[in-house]
Amino acid sequence: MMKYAASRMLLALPTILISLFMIFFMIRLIPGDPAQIILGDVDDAGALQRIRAELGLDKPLIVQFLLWLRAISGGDFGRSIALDSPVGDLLFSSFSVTALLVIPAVAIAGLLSVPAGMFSAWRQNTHTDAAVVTAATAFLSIPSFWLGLIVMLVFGVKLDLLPVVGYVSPFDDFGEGIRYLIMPVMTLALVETGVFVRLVRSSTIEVKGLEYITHARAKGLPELLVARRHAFPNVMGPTWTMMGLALGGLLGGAVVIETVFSLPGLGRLMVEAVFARDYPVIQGCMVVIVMSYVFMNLVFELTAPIICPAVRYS
Amino acid sequence: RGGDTVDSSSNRNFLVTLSSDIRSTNPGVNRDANTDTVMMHIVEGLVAYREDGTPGLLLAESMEVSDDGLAYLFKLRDGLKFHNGAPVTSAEVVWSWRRYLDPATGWTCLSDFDGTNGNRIEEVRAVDRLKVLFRLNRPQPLFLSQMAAINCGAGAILHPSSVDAQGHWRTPVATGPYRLVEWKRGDFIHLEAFPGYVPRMEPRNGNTGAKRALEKHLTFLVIRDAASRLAALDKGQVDIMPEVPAAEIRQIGHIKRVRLVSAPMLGSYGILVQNQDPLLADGRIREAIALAIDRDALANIVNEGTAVGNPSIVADASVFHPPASILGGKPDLERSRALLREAGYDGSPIVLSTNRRYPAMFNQALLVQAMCRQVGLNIRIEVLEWAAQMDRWRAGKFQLLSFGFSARADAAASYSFILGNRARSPSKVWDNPKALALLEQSLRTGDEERRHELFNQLHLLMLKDVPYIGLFSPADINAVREDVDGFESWMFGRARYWGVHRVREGAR
Amino acid sequence: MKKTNLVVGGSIIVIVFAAALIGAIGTPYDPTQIDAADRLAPPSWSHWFGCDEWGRDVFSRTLSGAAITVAIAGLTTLLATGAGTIVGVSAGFLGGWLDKAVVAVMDALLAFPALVLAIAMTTLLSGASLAPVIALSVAYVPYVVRVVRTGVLTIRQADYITASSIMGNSAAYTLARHVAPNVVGLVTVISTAIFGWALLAESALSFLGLGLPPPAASWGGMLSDSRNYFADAPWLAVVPGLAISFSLLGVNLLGDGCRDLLDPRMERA
Amino acid sequence: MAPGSPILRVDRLQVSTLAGRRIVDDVSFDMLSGEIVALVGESGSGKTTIGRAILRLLPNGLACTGGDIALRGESLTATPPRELRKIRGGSIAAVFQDPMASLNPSLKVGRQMMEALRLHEDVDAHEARLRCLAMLERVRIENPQRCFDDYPGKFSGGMRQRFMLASVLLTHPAVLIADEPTTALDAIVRREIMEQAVELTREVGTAILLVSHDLGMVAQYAERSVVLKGGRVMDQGDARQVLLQPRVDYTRTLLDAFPERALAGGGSTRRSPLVRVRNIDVAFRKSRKSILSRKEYVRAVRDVSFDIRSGEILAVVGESGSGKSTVGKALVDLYKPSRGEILFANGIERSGGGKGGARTRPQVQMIFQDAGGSLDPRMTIKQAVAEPLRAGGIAAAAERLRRAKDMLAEVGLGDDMHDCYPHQLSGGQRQRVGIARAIVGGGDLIVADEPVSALDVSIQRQILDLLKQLHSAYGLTYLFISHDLDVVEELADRVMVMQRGCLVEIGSRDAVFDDPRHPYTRALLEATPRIRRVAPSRYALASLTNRHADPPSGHRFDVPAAEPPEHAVERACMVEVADDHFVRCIPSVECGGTAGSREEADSEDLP
Ligand SMILES: Nc1ncnc2c1ncn2[C@@H]1O[C@H](COP(=O)(O)OP(=O)(O)OP(=O)(O)O)[C@@H](O)[C@H]1O
Ligand SMILES: Nc1ncnc2c1ncn2[C@@H]1O[C@H](COP(=O)(O)OP(=O)(O)OP(=O)(O)O)[C@@H](O)[C@H]1O
Ligand SMILES: [Mg+2]
Ligand SMILES: [Mg+2]
Repeated sequence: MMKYAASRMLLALPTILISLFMIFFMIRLIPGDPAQIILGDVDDAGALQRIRAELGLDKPLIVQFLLWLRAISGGDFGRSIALDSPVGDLLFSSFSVTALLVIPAVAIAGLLSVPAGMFSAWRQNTHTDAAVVTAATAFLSIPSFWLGLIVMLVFGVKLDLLPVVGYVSPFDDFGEGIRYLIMPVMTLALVETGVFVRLVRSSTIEVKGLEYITHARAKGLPELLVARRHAFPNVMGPTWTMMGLALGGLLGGAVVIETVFSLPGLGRLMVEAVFARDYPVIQGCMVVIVMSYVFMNLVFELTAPIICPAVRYS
Repeated sequence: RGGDTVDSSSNRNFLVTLSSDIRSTNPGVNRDANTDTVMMHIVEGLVAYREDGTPGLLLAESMEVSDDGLAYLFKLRDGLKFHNGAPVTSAEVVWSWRRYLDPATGWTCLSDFDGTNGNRIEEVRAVDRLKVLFRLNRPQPLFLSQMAAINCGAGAILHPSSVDAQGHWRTPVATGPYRLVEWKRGDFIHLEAFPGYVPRMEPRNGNTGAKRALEKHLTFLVIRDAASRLAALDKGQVDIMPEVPAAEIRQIGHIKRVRLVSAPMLGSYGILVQNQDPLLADGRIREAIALAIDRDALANIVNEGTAVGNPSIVADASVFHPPASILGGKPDLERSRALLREAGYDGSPIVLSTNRRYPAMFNQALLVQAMCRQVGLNIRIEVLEWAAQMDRWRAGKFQLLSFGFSARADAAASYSFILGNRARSPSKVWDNPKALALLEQSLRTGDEERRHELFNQLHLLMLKDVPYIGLFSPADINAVREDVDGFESWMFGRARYWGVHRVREGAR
Repeated sequence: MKKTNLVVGGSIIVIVFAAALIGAIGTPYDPTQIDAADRLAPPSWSHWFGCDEWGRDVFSRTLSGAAITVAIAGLTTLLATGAGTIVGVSAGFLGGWLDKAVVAVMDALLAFPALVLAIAMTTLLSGASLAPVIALSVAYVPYVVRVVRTGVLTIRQADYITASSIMGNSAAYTLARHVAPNVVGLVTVISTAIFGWALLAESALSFLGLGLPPPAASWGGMLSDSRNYFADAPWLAVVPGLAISFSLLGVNLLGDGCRDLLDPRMERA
Repeated sequence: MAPGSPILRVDRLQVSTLAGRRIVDDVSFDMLSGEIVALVGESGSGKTTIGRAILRLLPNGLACTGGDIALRGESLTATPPRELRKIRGGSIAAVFQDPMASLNPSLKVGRQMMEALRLHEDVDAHEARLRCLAMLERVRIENPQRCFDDYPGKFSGGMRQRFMLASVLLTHPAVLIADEPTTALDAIVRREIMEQAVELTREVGTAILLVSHDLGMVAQYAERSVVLKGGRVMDQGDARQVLLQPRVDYTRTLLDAFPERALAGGGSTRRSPLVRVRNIDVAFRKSRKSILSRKEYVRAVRDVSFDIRSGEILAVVGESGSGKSTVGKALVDLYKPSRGEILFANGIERSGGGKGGARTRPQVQMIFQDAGGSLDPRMTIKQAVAEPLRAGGIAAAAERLRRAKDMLAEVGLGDDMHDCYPHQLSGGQRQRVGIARAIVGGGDLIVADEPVSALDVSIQRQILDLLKQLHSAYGLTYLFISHDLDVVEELADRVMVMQRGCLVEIGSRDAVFDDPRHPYTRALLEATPRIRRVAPSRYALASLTNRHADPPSGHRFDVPAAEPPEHAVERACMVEVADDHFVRCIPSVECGGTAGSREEADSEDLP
């Protein structure tokens, strides 16, 4: 088990290195000079040189890359250019925000969609089924930023039920923090539900055609038990890994929602860093994004056999 | 709803919005506009801008200038304290200024004081416990103005404990009416009134005068997203929302119990014209563009009626703004078309580069395009990302560039944005020897009358050469909840929250 | 069930494409024509969907927006699926170090959320008019490659490939004659998916201010501009929002339809 | 309950599709407690459907439209669902065909076994467990404890079917519906399972409804059998009577469709070898658990030597996984032998040990078990058959198509079909296309890997006839791989028997079938009851003639080890026990060793 995990990590290593390499050089190809942005509308070659030197941007690229690799392998992500603070701290705070947004959202989506999906699959080709599928399709057809906008204006402004301003960390003030998270989490959850329900449904349809389900019935099990005990784990197999992927992707890719609800999350941090050409922050974000993606997949892959023992042998 | 917000909020911090997080707490070193706004509450310099943009004394009680204009002797007010309780003496002044003048510090405005642009501080010396002497390499009429410059951190006087042993920045230990309590990245900056603060006698005036922290707790909420900023204001979660983008004025109109406080600002928005470009090398085409634009209409739309057109690079608010008689800049489509015909313009596209980060720059570009279309000028808009546009600007690689200059106290500073030796810095679009000479003179003399004269000449010259098509000078617009008293907006646009406070229901 | 998906989705897509066509050919008003007089004019007979903050006709902008969005999504789909299929098929069929290399690079790309990658790419190509297309294509190629490659790997196991090699056919011939035709099904399905993603992502990019350079109308762009005028002019947000959702719905239904239609064949392969 | 009164009565049962098509039409039969009733009939005759109907578990799309099913006199068609659930798994249990699919991969074996028990009798977990373990013992599962607490995933089909049997019999059901319970299993395992099933049901007194198309098995085990055709009962009564002295034509045709030995003796005539296979090994890399673990190999074929004589049909039989297909694939150059060599008459040599493959490929073609899978779904059958000609060097496409059409005509596919796609054809027709494709190029040797095992009896017959006809017409040479002894017995000139990757016995068909020596061969033959015609419409169950077989002097029979250590030295060698009849033995006294005895084997192979 642990050995397996270790070897999988080893396998992931090149992936991570390649992606970091790509991103490192890509962002440096982007036109725009962080030093000049710091200077603003002042045109002063001397000052520019000084700042670039300070930022270590005057060294040859490959040297910069190797220095950076050595640094991060030692856990040091450097200092932000634009925000003049340790990138590590920035990453930690913003990642925690994103995590608080994404993990509950995916969890909720999962809790909603597994029963819904299995139910509609069990009722295949009935009106219930059609209704569920249509609803799901509709959900994943609504762009999250629009949904977010509407939700915000209805519940936040018009009905004045929930706060719309940015963010209060639940760690500082739990109750308040939750209230701030409700809308973004719900928006994200709805969209993801759309995706999951369809997945769960299709894999349920596959499973329920199999012989062991018929056999479970032949044993005289009531439908509910057949669904819960015999279908559920096998349906969860594919769903679980899918959720892992979704989670891994969203942890880095929730930019839009974060923008709509102005959450200081990882995506926002990175997009703004890109605009500000804040190389260390961009790189840091990329490390976190890639890591969380790889790690999430690994975690879900390793836990899959617990959820669905079948995958252990397949 | 207003009522209960006040009740619920009567005991909370005084909350104001900030459109983006501050860069650092290191005044004049790692900064942007928002950083300046916050820091102006924490730090103070020897001098500071008054309401009219001229420098006045702040920490200094008095100042003597030698007849040759080379020596400035400041006398500090007695009994001033740093936020750590230490008394303010000449020693800290000398320390602070030597720090600024040390290239290692990376002070934004170093080049104005180290001779790069001709002006240099020869030495900073403590004369006695309260007296400090500055000696200059030559008479510098703008010396005080530059000391007070907000983007330079207003020459903040800091206690040495602001930096650590290696000289790295720790935290501002300064003399302002507020002191820094907590800065939560990307979230908020929390200040509290500094009990040991000693206000000046005379009434509040610009960044100087009596600065009283009426609200004990002042919190800058970082809300990057415009929509949520407004929502916050709407729901009374913040008391003041400064720097309202023109686009949001309309919405604020809908919000109850909120009023707009605005004033014309220094700074100028316009189009930079690259006359090195083969097509635009032809003065007639440049002028044709200028003539095609109806500045007042444009200013009106872009600013939702809060600003008027201004063909000069010098803001209306500035004392040096050209008189109406020579201001010019009226649209004349006929003449514009005629010029184009003369120049034999064949409708080949002219690229106008702009960005989305600053809506005003973006919108003015859209309108310029639309207006030029009427005279048959084919303008293509190219939207760059701000960082990319800055590159283009510095390299002078553009045909037309939609641009806005931040507030500068002195007209000379405004002109030096565009006027200069192109060989040395390609960002300069105006390299006319005559103009350069005029600018140089304006920097040499301190005589108001003479300077007015020089700037008017410069303006006329600019209208002729059209290196820059001034469009308008923006207004500083602030949304203030009605239960807030004492807020005033001004030409520098950097909101000031001292002397501001919430009136409790009872008091109404 | 199957048929309805195909029909409904298909007709929606047809409508959208028709709109795009009209938008490309000619709209009632010039979608970029600024008119101070009509600023934020509510829907009326002269302006069906009203006007935006510049007095531009929203109906016309929606149409030309359709043209742009469809064009970008379409080009992206072509580019991504084209490149992805070539890479995926050759990697999956030839195997060996080539396959390893491809997989490594694709995994690396896959580790970034598509949108993040697209953002980085668009800024990289800042200003270029095709920036979104290229950016999105780069972002989606890995997905195509992954699907096609696994498809090819399963096809390779099939007896008819064995048979082909027993006949003494060259690898190239087998690839062209037996493998390629049988991934077509897969490619169609994934390409509908990508069209949908691209459509959404394009709007998202514009929403973040990274879309096509204005004044060109784009749904995402219209949506993000509309936010300041929600109270005054809700239609500015509603119209493009509905447009996006509507087209996405179409794409998704169509995708389901295709999948249902092609599934048996895919299972056999 | 009065003896003789049926425990289950199916009375004029009718099942139809929603469209109204009758799947089961007026089927009636009784089952007495403890007896085995067989439903026989070709595929599609409605056997499974009847079984499902009794459980009231018809697939949606089918409905019971008439008749009645009564358990101990009480009608099941009327009972409400919850009552029905009590009966299912309680009084009526079921075992389905595919053991791989009928156990839930995500639930522990024990859990699944206890499920029914605890549902129908109130026993606590502990007792249930004990009873399960006891039952597992009964079906001869060594180490029941471990199996009980393990997931089904890694058990073989035989094991799983044992689990199924054990778990359904736990509740002492009155009726057990066994739908093709052993079809997916190897002969020997099949035998064991059936024996156990019968034995157990005798004790428990359960009646078995045995659904099967294996008439031999039915004849051996069933008391009574019901012959179905298109959902109608053709004949029913005492199993042996019905099957061995058939009264109705349909049964006769069914029986005649069965393969049987051509009385004209097999290929005893010596012909020159077309291919010589010499001590080949084929090894496969095991998929590694993790990149940290070292590479491991399975030797799928171990030190196998034999000849294929031109014009003969050499059959390969053996249990599943014994390496039959691997040998075949090695011959068509899909797998490279890791050791040994394959020599072709025309001098081409393929040898292991990395010496690379053939430069010019001899005409070896292949016929696959899954004809559908072996045809490109996007090619018309005409194109498919034309394809080998292209590689065969016929440039003109028109010419190729013409030849293809001729060939298709020859295998009995008319012009109207030539432009069909594979999925439009029936299984039999697809196999015809496969055959056409294999021989159109004019191959010398054709490797046929289970060409008929996927087909229904009557179709099987047609294909076999076709193969025979083409064999004589074109003088082809077949390597005929099959685990179906009936088919082999009919077709083969010579037979080679494989076990665990080794060749254990090879000889002429008659020798191997009538005088098998190697224990494994004998077990195999004993395990497969075969129906033989003794006189027109008179049949008998074939059984092994001479009871004992002694190893050749100075040797003992060698049974290959299951998991031989890599590169183990093979001490065993093929010893000629009769004319042209070799068996795998180990010299008990150290004789000349492998080399010597192989020499003698070789010497008389050479012309
Ligand atoms: N769900 C269904 N819908 C419609 N027709 C069906 C369905 N299931 C089976 N049939 C038809 O019922 C007939 C009998 O099927 P059944 O499986 O009972 O035959 P069988 O004797 O079990 O065949 P085999 O020996 O291949 O198992 C077949 O013609 C089949 O086409
Ligand atoms: N491509 C392969 N990779 C790895 N192992 C293989 C491969 N092909 C066959 N084997 C192994 O070689 C052994 C023999 O397989 P083979 O298919 O030749 O047996 P078989 O006699 O054809 O069985 P069946 O009667 O089920 O077809 C089996 O243990 C199988 O697991
Ligand atoms: Mg059946
Ligand atoms: Mg095989």
